[in-house]
Order: sequence, then structure tokens, then C-alpha cells
Amino acid sequence: MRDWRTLLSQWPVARQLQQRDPTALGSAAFSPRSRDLRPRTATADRVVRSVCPYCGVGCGQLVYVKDGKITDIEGDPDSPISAGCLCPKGAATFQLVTGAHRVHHVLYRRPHGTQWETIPLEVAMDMVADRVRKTRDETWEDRTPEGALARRTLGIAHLGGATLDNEENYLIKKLFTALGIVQIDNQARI
Amino acid sequence: MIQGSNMAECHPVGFRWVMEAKNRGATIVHVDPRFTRTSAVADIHVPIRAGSDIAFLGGIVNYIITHERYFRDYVVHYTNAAAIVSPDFQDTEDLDGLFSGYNPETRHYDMRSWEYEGQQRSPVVETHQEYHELTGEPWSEGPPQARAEHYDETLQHPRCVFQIVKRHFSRYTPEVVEQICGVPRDLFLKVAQTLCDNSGRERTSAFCYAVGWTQHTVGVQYIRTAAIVQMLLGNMGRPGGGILALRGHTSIQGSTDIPTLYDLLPGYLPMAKGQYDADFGQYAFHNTGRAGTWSSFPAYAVSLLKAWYGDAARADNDWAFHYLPHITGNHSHLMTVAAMADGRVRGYFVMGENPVVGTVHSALHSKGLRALEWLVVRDFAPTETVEFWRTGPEIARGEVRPEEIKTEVFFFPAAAPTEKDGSFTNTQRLLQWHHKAIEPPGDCRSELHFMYHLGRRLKRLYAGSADPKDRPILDLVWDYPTIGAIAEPDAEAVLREINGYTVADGKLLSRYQELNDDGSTACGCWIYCGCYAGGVNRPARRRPRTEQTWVAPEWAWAWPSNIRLMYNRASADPGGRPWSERKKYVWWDAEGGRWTGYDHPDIVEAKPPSYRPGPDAEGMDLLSGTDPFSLHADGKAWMFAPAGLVDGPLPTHYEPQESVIRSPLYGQQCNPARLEWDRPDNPYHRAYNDPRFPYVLTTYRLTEHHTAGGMTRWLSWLSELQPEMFCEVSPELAREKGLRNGGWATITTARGEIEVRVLVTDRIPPLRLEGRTVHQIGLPYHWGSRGLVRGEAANALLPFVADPNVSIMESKALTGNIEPGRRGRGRRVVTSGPIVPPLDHDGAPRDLRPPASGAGSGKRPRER
Amino acid sequence: MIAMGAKGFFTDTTVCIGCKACEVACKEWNQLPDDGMFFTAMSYDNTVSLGASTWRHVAFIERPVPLGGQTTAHGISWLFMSDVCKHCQRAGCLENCPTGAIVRTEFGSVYVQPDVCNGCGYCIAGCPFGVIDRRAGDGRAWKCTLCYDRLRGGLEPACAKACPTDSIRFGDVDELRATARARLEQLHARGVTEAYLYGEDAARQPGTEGLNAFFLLVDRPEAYNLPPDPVVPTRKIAPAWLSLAAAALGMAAAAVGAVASSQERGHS
Amino acid sequence: MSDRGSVAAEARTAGEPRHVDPEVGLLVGEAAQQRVPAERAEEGAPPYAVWDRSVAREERAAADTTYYDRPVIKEPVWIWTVPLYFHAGGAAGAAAVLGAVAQGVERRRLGRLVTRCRWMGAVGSALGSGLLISDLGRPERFLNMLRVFRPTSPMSVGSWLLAGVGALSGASAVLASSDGLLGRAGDAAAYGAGLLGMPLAGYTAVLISQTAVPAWQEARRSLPVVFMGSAMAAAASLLALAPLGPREEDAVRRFGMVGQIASLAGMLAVEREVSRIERVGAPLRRGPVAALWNAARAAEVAALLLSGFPGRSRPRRTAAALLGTAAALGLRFAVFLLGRASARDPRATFHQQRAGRGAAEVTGTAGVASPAGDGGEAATSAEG
Repeated sequence: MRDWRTLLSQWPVARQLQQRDPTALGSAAFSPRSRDLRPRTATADRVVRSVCPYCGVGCGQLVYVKDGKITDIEGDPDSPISAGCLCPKGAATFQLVTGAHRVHHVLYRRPHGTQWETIPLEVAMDMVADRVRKTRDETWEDRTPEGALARRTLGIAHLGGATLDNEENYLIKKLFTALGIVQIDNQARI
Repeated sequence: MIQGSNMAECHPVGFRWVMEAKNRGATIVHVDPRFTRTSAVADIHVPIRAGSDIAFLGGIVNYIITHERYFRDYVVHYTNAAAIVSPDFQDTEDLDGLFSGYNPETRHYDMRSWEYEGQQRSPVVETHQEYHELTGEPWSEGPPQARAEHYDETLQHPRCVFQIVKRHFSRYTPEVVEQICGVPRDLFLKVAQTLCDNSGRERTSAFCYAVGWTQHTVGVQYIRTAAIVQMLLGNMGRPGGGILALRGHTSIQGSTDIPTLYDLLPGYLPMAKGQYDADFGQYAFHNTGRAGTWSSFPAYAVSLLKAWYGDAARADNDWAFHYLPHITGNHSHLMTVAAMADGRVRGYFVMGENPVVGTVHSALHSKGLRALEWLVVRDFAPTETVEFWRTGPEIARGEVRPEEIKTEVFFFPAAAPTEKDGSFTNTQRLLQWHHKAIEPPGDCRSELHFMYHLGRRLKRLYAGSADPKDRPILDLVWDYPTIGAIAEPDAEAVLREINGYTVADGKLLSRYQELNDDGSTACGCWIYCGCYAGGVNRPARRRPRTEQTWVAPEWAWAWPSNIRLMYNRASADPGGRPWSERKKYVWWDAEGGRWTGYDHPDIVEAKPPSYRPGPDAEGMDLLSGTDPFSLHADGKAWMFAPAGLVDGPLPTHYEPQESVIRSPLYGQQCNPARLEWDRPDNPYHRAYNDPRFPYVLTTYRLTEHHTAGGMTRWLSWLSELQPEMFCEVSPELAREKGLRNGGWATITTARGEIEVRVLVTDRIPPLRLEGRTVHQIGLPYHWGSRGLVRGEAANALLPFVADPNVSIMESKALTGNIEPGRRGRGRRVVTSGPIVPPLDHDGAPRDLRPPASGAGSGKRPRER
Repeated sequence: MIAMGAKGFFTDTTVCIGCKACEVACKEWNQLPDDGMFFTAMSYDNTVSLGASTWRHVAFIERPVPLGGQTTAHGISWLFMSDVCKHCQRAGCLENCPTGAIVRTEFGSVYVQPDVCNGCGYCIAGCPFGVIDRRAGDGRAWKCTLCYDRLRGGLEPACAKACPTDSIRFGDVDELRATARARLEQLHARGVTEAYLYGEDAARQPGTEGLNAFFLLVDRPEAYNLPPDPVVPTRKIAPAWLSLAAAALGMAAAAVGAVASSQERGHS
Repeated sequence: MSDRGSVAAEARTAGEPRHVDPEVGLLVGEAAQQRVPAERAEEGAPPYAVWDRSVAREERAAADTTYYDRPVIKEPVWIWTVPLYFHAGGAAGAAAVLGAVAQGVERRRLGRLVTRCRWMGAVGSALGSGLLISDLGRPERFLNMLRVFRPTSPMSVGSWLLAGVGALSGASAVLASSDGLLGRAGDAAAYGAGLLGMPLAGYTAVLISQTAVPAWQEARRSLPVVFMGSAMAAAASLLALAPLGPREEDAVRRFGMVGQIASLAGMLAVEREVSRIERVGAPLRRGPVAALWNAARAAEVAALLLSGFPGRSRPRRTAAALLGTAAALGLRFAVFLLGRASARDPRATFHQQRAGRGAAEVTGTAGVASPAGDGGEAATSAEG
């Protein structure tokens, strides 16, 4: 008997009568999902403070993580810079970092090749290190042809950095300078 | 006042505060060739011809001086207006567009005549090397002087800076502004008046700019002109004032502070110069200021070398100074790419950048990439730069086949900011730490990981080498702890090194004043010293804005010394009292005997306003208690720059490299010191009136995309908002050329040809110049051949030509042509042969320079 | 039907900068797919209208006339308006929905329950603002939920949170009305005399009895693609029911008459 | 170039329209389950074309502003099965009524008609339900139509009516040959079906009138007459296709002719109503909708004339029945297409409301929103 009543009370028409809701525009018509609806951020394992990776304003972001995956990225209301706001690009950060466009493996194109090949990261790192050493050794100049001090290579150049962390730029400048690479430039020049 | 920036579109959240100010009664002025989303909400929009901003701002300078609207107390005490300049100085007014000292052979200035009277050398650090390079003379004099010898505080002396500025800008009348900029006289006067009405003791006005000012062959001087306006009005170092550079990338400020730039070491220390810096002594000697912050240069430099080379940097080996490579001129990006195209560069790293779309002259870039032996690109997805061999326009047209390209290409997938710890430095010098949220997927790694492990490999490869050239690698301090299964280096350990520590016991330093030149301290970037003070990661501080003052000093950390507003000493009068209660910010607390206020004071805290340096004073002590601008050796803001700039001590209007009009001011059409690349694959149009290219082109960004699009064109949520490359033209031009809204058009310059969709709009108004109508064409530049949405890259149209001070390209004003319809496969680029036939008669030369008069040479300059 | 303490939006178009942060923040939070990538040549509007997968939409209106209080050289203006579901006090979609998929929530908002909707499409025709829509391939009707899930957790809707210039304000509708009226006075005082409120209450928009998401506009509603005098269709329907009743009775009478008057000529 | 998937990770997430990689990001938001066809082409062409009119100031200066001529309301998404349902459901309702009346008046003599009507009510309802279900975006959820009873929603009311008529007609049809208690139950069910059939026959007119579509809204007084008449004609035409007794045939003929006359009269009234606003009535004056509308009317008149002429030839009756069916169907489709055309035209809505026929018509207040100093309201009172 109770089963029957429980079952019946799941039928909104019955609730409509029970709750004297003749128009059934409100709660009588709610589904169990709607009754239990909560923001997905409420169930996040952790919230990580971050900074928007696009322009130079530096808006605060909150990254919500569940099961090692990102569920949401939105503005950090505590930030005196952005007060929780984001522009369209900042608001799309979730898609930037979780997007299907991201490649997860090293791609290699051999000289005169017509296709990309996938190669392991460690192999690629070794190959790059070899090429850096070879090029550096072959193009090293202690002095310029005019006789000025050089202690450098003009065979290798670098570009980039405006979207990288300070710590990363520091290692770039530190290592490349130690290698004698001087043609280092970035977006700030552009 | 927003000029040279489309702030609402490019920095919407920064613009939040502009709208907040507007809501509280501020007047927003937007000066821009286009009626943009910024103009739409501004109180006043001033349409200006792209590339004429100096004339507009010069007009304001002239207005301020002739109407005596300048803030006299501020000007006299805080700027160099009263300083007397060398009698050898000659102005552009005297030399038809050139300053004294120009050498048409080298196209460089000898800057000695620009200096203060009685001064042998100018005090600014950064430019001594330039000085030597340009004059070709070795440095032999003593340390630079600190300040002008003579001042006239009545500002009446004919050679005082104020009078020079007054004379120089007197030419920029409202009529001339109208003539050059196309801005109606009344509108100009309204802006000038509004600006003056909102400056002074009770009020301040701010300028916001971005690459609309920098990307010109006179870009630095654009900003200088605004600086002169702000100095005259007393708007520097005060709340609500200043000149705010709106930087386009999340850590582009950080990448200049810790520079991935060819000419700087961390903390704006210059790179060693091959010709002059033979040893550390020379290097320090050339760069140490006599007064001000730069007087401690040796401490900064030694601490950097200690941080890099550790025990190998000793007093007895010159702090391993000889480990540093030397530069011998300009090695900037465009120079490098030109060298690359000529086969002189073999290997190229590109990290998080897409130069084929993002910089100028895509075809020349591609040519350079084809000439490489190897290319390493790190990004989220393969960009046009890394796919140049597969999807470039030359490949699509069949002009070049992939099989012919020898370049070996590596694409490394990058970790996202959410997958790594680290700090970004934003446009207001704020270091903000972002925390790792998740592990990077697959083989995606941070640049920190890439660089660290590349360094370890190279150390292994060079292990045991006895070659002295390999010592810097072997001795490099490279022992960062790693975390987790992927051996990610600890970013906080790197930040601690950047912050600096005592060599003896590894104690973290708390301020850059603790740095020593005796090798007892190590510091990776002196201006960042203090960011890890007390073992606290200060960039990671996140005290909510609601729980602190409006200055929010406990949110993250600003360099230097957590000062949020630089030069804030200027917010108080010479006596140390706020200029007004309304604009109170930092002031002298007489009872406490120290500076205090809402922010960290940007002056030695215990130095009273009454302090005057004694005869034996050195370094910081040489600055008095009324000198707010401590990075300058005289503590003053410079209306007239006796040094520091290679194209003139004062801004002067020059036409862009490619213009629609002859300069109405001088015989000298363009910036005489600009950088040109005179090569067949980089042709220029005529300087003006080129019949083949009658329209003004200007490039820009949209809110919905980010620069070269690497972080937006692959995202559906953004791509759907601006799904295709287009140009913006006026209805008048559309009618004239038969362009249909939504249809196709082909845009041509001597460098390349692109096809784009057409958006007809009143927002790109034609200008009336010299009695004729001049049409402008607007080009956003976000698209390329890859991504969810495609389009041809506007920058394929641009030439290599740059500002001489900073080597930044000119992309905001040039000339071009437009025709309706698509070009299909007939599209060409200049690297595959000329696009347009050269003109067979020499109606107007490529450039015009005046007959040499005071410039010291009777030879006529090159004309193209 | 006036929900006490109803929540809603006040969208002040005079501070909108057309950045579309609201569109993307909405897509991000609700994880909506894109609506296709088509260049429309309609100013900077490439998403065209609200729809099943676009729950905030920014309209771009280029006008050959200046805006009050603004100085320009060419006498033009450019208006932006972030459009959204109005969460009408009397909602056409809600009253049309036959399944109870669309409900009035405790926040006074109108919510489509995606687990209930069977895609009959009646709500789509019932909306006087053209808000709600169905997407081919999915089959259900979708529209702005006023971030019902977020409200349940005490969070404000994603668009209002992201909006850089506070053009979109979220709060109690009563308070928003006061804010809006104060803002209107301020604008009038500053020379933006054309400013007016759209749909802020039942007096101003009787056809819907007021909108929980209302707007401050400076041009005719038509310019923003808003109806000038919208009405929930239910309010106009009584004559149709009467007409139906009459017709039904007429039919019954006709049936009686037809049957009664019919003749069996075949037998006669 | 078909190089999209060659290197990127799109293969991992093929068919995921958010372009989000489930290895990195969780898709659990409100619309995370919104489905999009893998091939976008299946959604049809984009709902908008490039705006090809110049936005030059002269052209935009016109007072008759729209937003790039884009529709202000959404076009109804219903497919062809819906007007077909109008026909089937209407016929079922009318048949149920006719059957019930016949049963009450002269059960014994009109037995075949009664049974036929019962079956027609049952089959029409079932067929109608099928047509409606096939129009649903989520047909598997058709039972949700009976989840609540919403008196505000003609579709909800109609669903219950349809279910009622279907069930009662079905029962009465099955029990038509039963005697005794079952037979009496069948009769009772048929009466019930007849009662519910009265609104069922024409409620769809109310249903479409209760929309934001200007033409349907404007025609709300006369559309029920058109639909009711059309339902009668449809039922009569269908019943006339199969042989009945002479008296039964005569009853059906008379019933149908009344319906045809009513529907023709209703059409005139509809034309008058929608033409009050020039722009609302425009689709009925020219174009494909007008053609269909006029063809339906012509067929209706022809059918009426054929039915009304004296004489009882079988071919003529069949021709009249076919013409009547075609007319009824054509009319439903014409009304349906009229609504869609009207919804596409933003000026239909704007002009209707500016003319005081928006909310003002029922609220009695001039609610038209306009900037201060705008001529809109004055124009409204002048026009309205």
C-alpha cells in the first residue's frame, strides 16, 4: 500500500493535487534532479588559486579540481585587480587548458619530411641537446671578425617568453646565456 | 585619456576601473583612428590619423604652455624644466626636422650636444653603451655626472629645458594638429581643456597606452610626448595619474624584468658589450650611476654572477664576468630573422609564441625558418610557425614543396599554467603566483622542466671538457630540486634564487639594499629581491581585497620593494605634505621622522624633505629629499632627455615609413634614425603619395582573440565569436571600390597579398587631409592557416622597419591597396618575386631628408 | 505570480563594452557547445541571437546618430546589449510547457529541467522574446537557467560574475529596480536623456507583469531586437477559448442537426 | 585542406562538441549533455546568412529599425507532422462528437456510423499521437505529456483530451459489438469521447494562437472556427470515402457542409483579422502561403458545391470527399506556414505591438517601451 502511494506521489499530477497546486507551474513539477541540484564547485576536491594566462592585467582565477581533472575555472573575487571578473578570453581558460586541441606528445618532422612523427619525450630531449651542442661548437666565436669580444654563438636564437613564468624565463636566460646564445628575444619587442 | 590603446577591447577587466572612474565623474577621452568599443563608452572620441599622435600630444603641450596651465610647483621641483642645456644643442626647428648631431652616413646621432650645460657625459646608465656604439669613441672620461650644473628656477633662461620645450612645441598649434591629425580644431581644444581642467593639486589625469603607440618608427617618442604632458600637468607619481602601459601578455612585464631579451640581463642590467666591456671593472664603470638606484650597480651585477656561477664567480676572477657572452650591436628579433633568412642562424627555439602570424612580414619569417637546420617550438598545439613546412601559404600555392625544406622540426607540447607552479608579472609590476592544479597530460611539460632537463643534458654532454668556452656550462649553478614522477623542478626554489640569499648561510634576502658587491650575496634579479623575504612566497599572498586598503599591499608583491605606485614621493609637495587632501597618498610624518602613507614610499624612508646632499655625498645620498625619480641620477623627471634616446632629446612628429602625406612640418619626412632593412625581399612603398598604395592600413586586436591566436583560435567558445579574418572599411570606400558588406576583398602591399572578408562600418571614418579624402582600412591580425577558424594573416602585409630605441616594428600605420573579390591561388608573397611592379619614374622618393646643413656632412642621404 | 525576493539581472547597456565575457562565462559554466562559426558581417555580432547553445548574447548596434552626453567627430555611436532570458513574471514558455519540464523556481526564475523536457517545442513558440530554442541533434529546449545550480550554492550567475564593467548586475529584483531607477536619474542628469528602463516592473511592461531580467536601454527596443510591447500569449488567449467553446457547441449542434435532419432517401 | 585531425588530439575527443578533452577536464555542467551531431551539416545550414545590406548611414536612418532584419521571435520548430496531426486529431474529435450524437439520437438506425465514428476517434487519436510523438525532440519521453496537468497550456489540455478521446473511443470501438454491461460501458465511453471530442476538434487553434507568432495571435478569435469547421469537414470527408447507409451518408454530408461553410467563413474572418496590421497579413497576400491558402479555399468551395448539388452519385461523392480532405489538409498547412512566415518577419511583431496590439490590447495601458522623446508612443496612439 505504501509502495503504491510512494510510487503515485512521484507522479507530479498526484503532487499537484496533494499540494493544491492547480497550475503545476512550481514545485509540484520538479524532478528529483532539480530538487537536488547543486553547483559542481561544491563538490570539488580542491580549489587552486591561479592567474589568467592571457593579457597583462593579471586577473585572479580559481581552478576547481575533482578526481585530478579540472571542472571549472572562474574569477577570484578576492583579487583587487579583477574582483572576480574575467574577459571572454579569461572566461575561456577552461577550454584552453582542457581543450582537445592540445597535443600530448612530441612531434618530429625529419629534414625534407612530409609528415609529422610522434617520438618519445626523452628521445626528443636528447636530440635537441645534441643539436644545441653541435651547433654551438661549430658556430662559436671568441671574438668578432672585427676583433671585439664575443664569447658567443650566433648560430642559435630564441624567441618567446611573454606567456611564460618568471621562473621559466629565468632558466631560459640563465642557461642560454651560459651557452653563449645572445639572440634571445620575446614578445615584449613586438 | 586613452590613446594608442583600445583598452575596453584588449584589457576589459582593467577597463572595469575606467568605467568605475567614469561612474564617479571622470571624463574618458579616447583618441584613436577607429571608433572602437572603447570609444563607444568614452565621453569624447577623437578620430586621429594613424601615426600622427605626436602632433596631437605636441599640440596639448603647446596648449598647456601657452595657456599657462602647467603645475608650476611640480614642474620646477620634480622635473628638469629648470636645467640649462648645452649651447651646442640645435632643435628640429633649426634644422628642418633634425636635431644637432645627426650623421647621415651612419644614420645615427652624436648625442653630446643634447647634454646639460657644462656636463661632459649624461648620467643615464642604459645608454652609455649605445653612446659608444654610435659615436664610435671609447669611453675614457670619469664616472657620469649626477645632475645639471645650472638651473634657472624662474624657467626664463633661453636654454633652460622649459624654454626649449616651449619653443619646440610652439609649432604644434590647433591648426597644425588639424592639418596633420585630421582632428577638428574644436575637438582638439576640448580635449586639451578637459585634460588641464582635470589636473593640478586636486585632480589628476592618467594616460593609458598600448602597442598603438609602441609599434611605430617613433614609438618611444610617442610615449615621451605623453610624459611631457604629464610632467607639465603634475600627473606623475600621484594617485590617479601616470602613463600606464597596458601590456598584452600575462607576463610580458616579467619577461622584460627577467628578460628573454638580447640586450639585458635580469633586472635591466645591460648585457656586456663586446667593444667596450673588456672586464668586470669596465662593465661596472660603464653602468654605475653616480647617484640614485643605479649607483649600486656593482652589487646587482656581482650578486647575479654569484647566483649563476656560484663558487666559480670570485673576486680574483672578475666574478666570472668572462663567462658572459658579449653583444656587438642589435641582435633583436627582426635582425635575427633577417640573418636567419640569409642562412646565418642554424637553430631556433620558439616558446609560446607564433611569430609567423604575430610579428611582421610572415613570408620573410617563413623564408628564415626554411633556412634553419633545426627548429624547436613549444606550444599547446602546432601553430603556423611550427607547421610552416606543411601549411604555409607558399606550400599551399605550391611555390615551395615540403620535400625541399631541410629544416628539422621539433614540436614539444607545453604544460598549461594550471599544470605548473610559477609567477607572472602583470602590467603594474605585480608578481602573482599561480599554483599547479593538476598534472600535465601525456608528454606535456613546463618550460621549467624543458630548460632544466636540457641544461642537465648539456652539462652531461660537456662533462670533462677542458675547453674554456664550456666552463660557463660546467660551472653553472643548476641544482634545483625536483618534484614528482615527471621530475618537475621546484619553481619556488627558482624564485628563492631570484629573490637572492647570503652566500655564506643561504639566508633569504629581504630587500635589494642588502645586496653587496663583495660576493657575499647572490641574487638572480635585484629588482625582485624581497619577493621571498622571510621565507614567504610573497607573490602567492592572497589577502582578500575586502580585508585591506584600496592599495591592497598584501595582495601578491610588486617590484621594487612592494611599491605599488612608482615615484610616489611626487604625490607630496616639496615639503612632504600631500598636494591636496583629495589626492593624499604618501607623505612625510614629521613626528615619526619618516615617510608614510597608503603605499610603501618610493624614497629612502628616513630621508626628510629638507635633506640636501653634502659635498661628499655618494649614491643614494646624492638625491635630495625632494627628488622623487630615483632611477634618474638627478632624481628629476626629464622633459628633455639629455641621454637615453637615440632619436632625439625631444619628440618630434615624423611621418610613418609609409604615409599618405608629405610631412607638413619639415623636410625630414620620417624618423631619421629608424631601423630599415634594405633588402629585395623587404620592399618599401614610397614615403608618401604612392599611387599604387593610396590607403592607410592599421592593424589591431579584438577582444575575442589573443594576439597571434595561439591561445584562442583553437577554442570554440572564442572562435565562434570572431570566426574569420576581415577588414573594416567605411561605406564611402566600399562604394568607391565596390566592396560588399560580408563579401571578399584582397589587400595588397609590396610585401604580400591577403584576402579577407569585408565589414563596412561608419567606425572607420575617412579623413580630410590636405583638402582630399584619405581612406583608412582596419585589419585585425589574429588569424592564420591553423585552428578552428582560419584567415590570412594581416602581418603578411607589413615590412621590417622599426623604432631605433627598442627595435619595435611599425605595424600601426602603413599604406596599401584594396580591391574587391578574392585572389584565389594567385596570392603571392614577395619572397617568391615582386608583387607590384616598381614605379618607372621617380615622382616622390622613398624618403626625403633635408640637404645636410648643421648635421656635419654635405653628402646627400640615400634616397629610395 | 510575483515571487517575493525574486532574483534577477539588471543589465545596464550604457556601461557594456561588448566584450562578450558573459557569453563565454555562460558557455564555460554550463559547458555549452559552440553555435557554429560563421562570419555574419553584422558588426561584431557573430552569434546572432539567443538560442539553445547561446544563453547570453551581445547585440551590436551601429548608429549614425550620437549618444547623449558623448562627443564624437562623426556623430556616430555603437551600442552593446547583453541579452538574456528575461525570466518573466508571467512566462510564455512556462505557461505553455505541457510536461512540467519548465518550472518556476524558489528564486523566481524560470528553469527548464533537461531530464524532463521531451522537446515538444511549444515553449519556443510561446516566448515573446525569442529566447528559448531547441538544438537539432539534442531535441530538448534550452535557455538560461539563471545559473540555478549556482544559486543553490549561494553563488551568483556566471555571466554577472564575469562581467568586467558590472553591466550585468545580479541580485534581488526589488533592489535591482531601485538601483536601476537611481542609475536612470544619474544618466538623465548627465545628458543621456534617451535612457529608459525596459521591463523593470508590471507597470512598465504589463504584458509580462515585469521581467526579472530587465534592461536600461538608450534606443528603441527594436534596435536591440526586443519587442516594444511584449505579452505572455496566455493573457490574450481567453477570446480563443470562448471562440472554441462556441465553435464546439456549434459543432455539437451541427451534429445534432445533421443527424436529426438526415433523410433515408434510399428507403423512401 | 582536410588536415584538421592529422596531428591534434581531436581523435581522442571526436564528436565532443565542446572540444574538451575528458582526460583533463570534467564535463558535468548543466548543458554538458547537450548533444550535437558529429557532422554539423546534419543540423542544416546556419540559421543566418551573411548580412549583405550595407550598414551605411543613409540606409540605417530609416525609422523602421530592426536588428539586421533578424527574427525577433523564434520560428516554431514543428515539422510537417504537426499540421497533419491538426487534421487527424480534429477529425477524430469531430468524429467522436458526431458518433456520440448519432448514438444518442438514433442509435439503432445509425449503427454503422456510430461504430465508424468510434473507430475514427480511436484511430485518429492514435495516429495523431504518433504524429505528435514523431515531432518531439525526445520522442521516448512522450509519456511526460501526462506528467502534469497544466491548465495554462493548451498543449497540456490537449494531451489529456487526446489521451481521453483515444482511450474512450478505443474502448467504445472495441466494445461496439458487445451487449449488456460491456455494451453500455462502451456507450458511456463513446459519450465521454464525444464530450471530450468537442474541444479536441478545435483546441489546436487555441494552441497555436497562444504563441508569440503575430499572425496566429491576431487570428485567435476566428481560428477556432476555422479549425472546428475544418475538423468537421475532414471527418465528414473521411467518413464519406467508405460506403454507409443512405441516411448515415446524408448526416455526414450535412455535417461536413456545415463544417465547410464555417471554415470558409472563418477564413474570411482570419484574413480580416491578420490584415489589421499590414505586415502581419503580408504572407496571406502574396507568396507561397497565400497560394496554398487560396488553393485550399478553392478546393473547399469546390467540395462544398459538389456536396451541395442535388444527386448522389458515388464518384461525385468521392470527388467531394477527396477535395474536402485536400482542402482541410491544405488549410492546416497554410495556417501552419503562415505562422512560420510571420515569425520570421521581425516587423510583423514590431508593427503589431507599435499599433497597440501587443500587451496594450489586453492590459489597456500604453506599455510600448521607447526612449524619452521618441515618437514611438505618439505613433502608437495614432495608429492604434
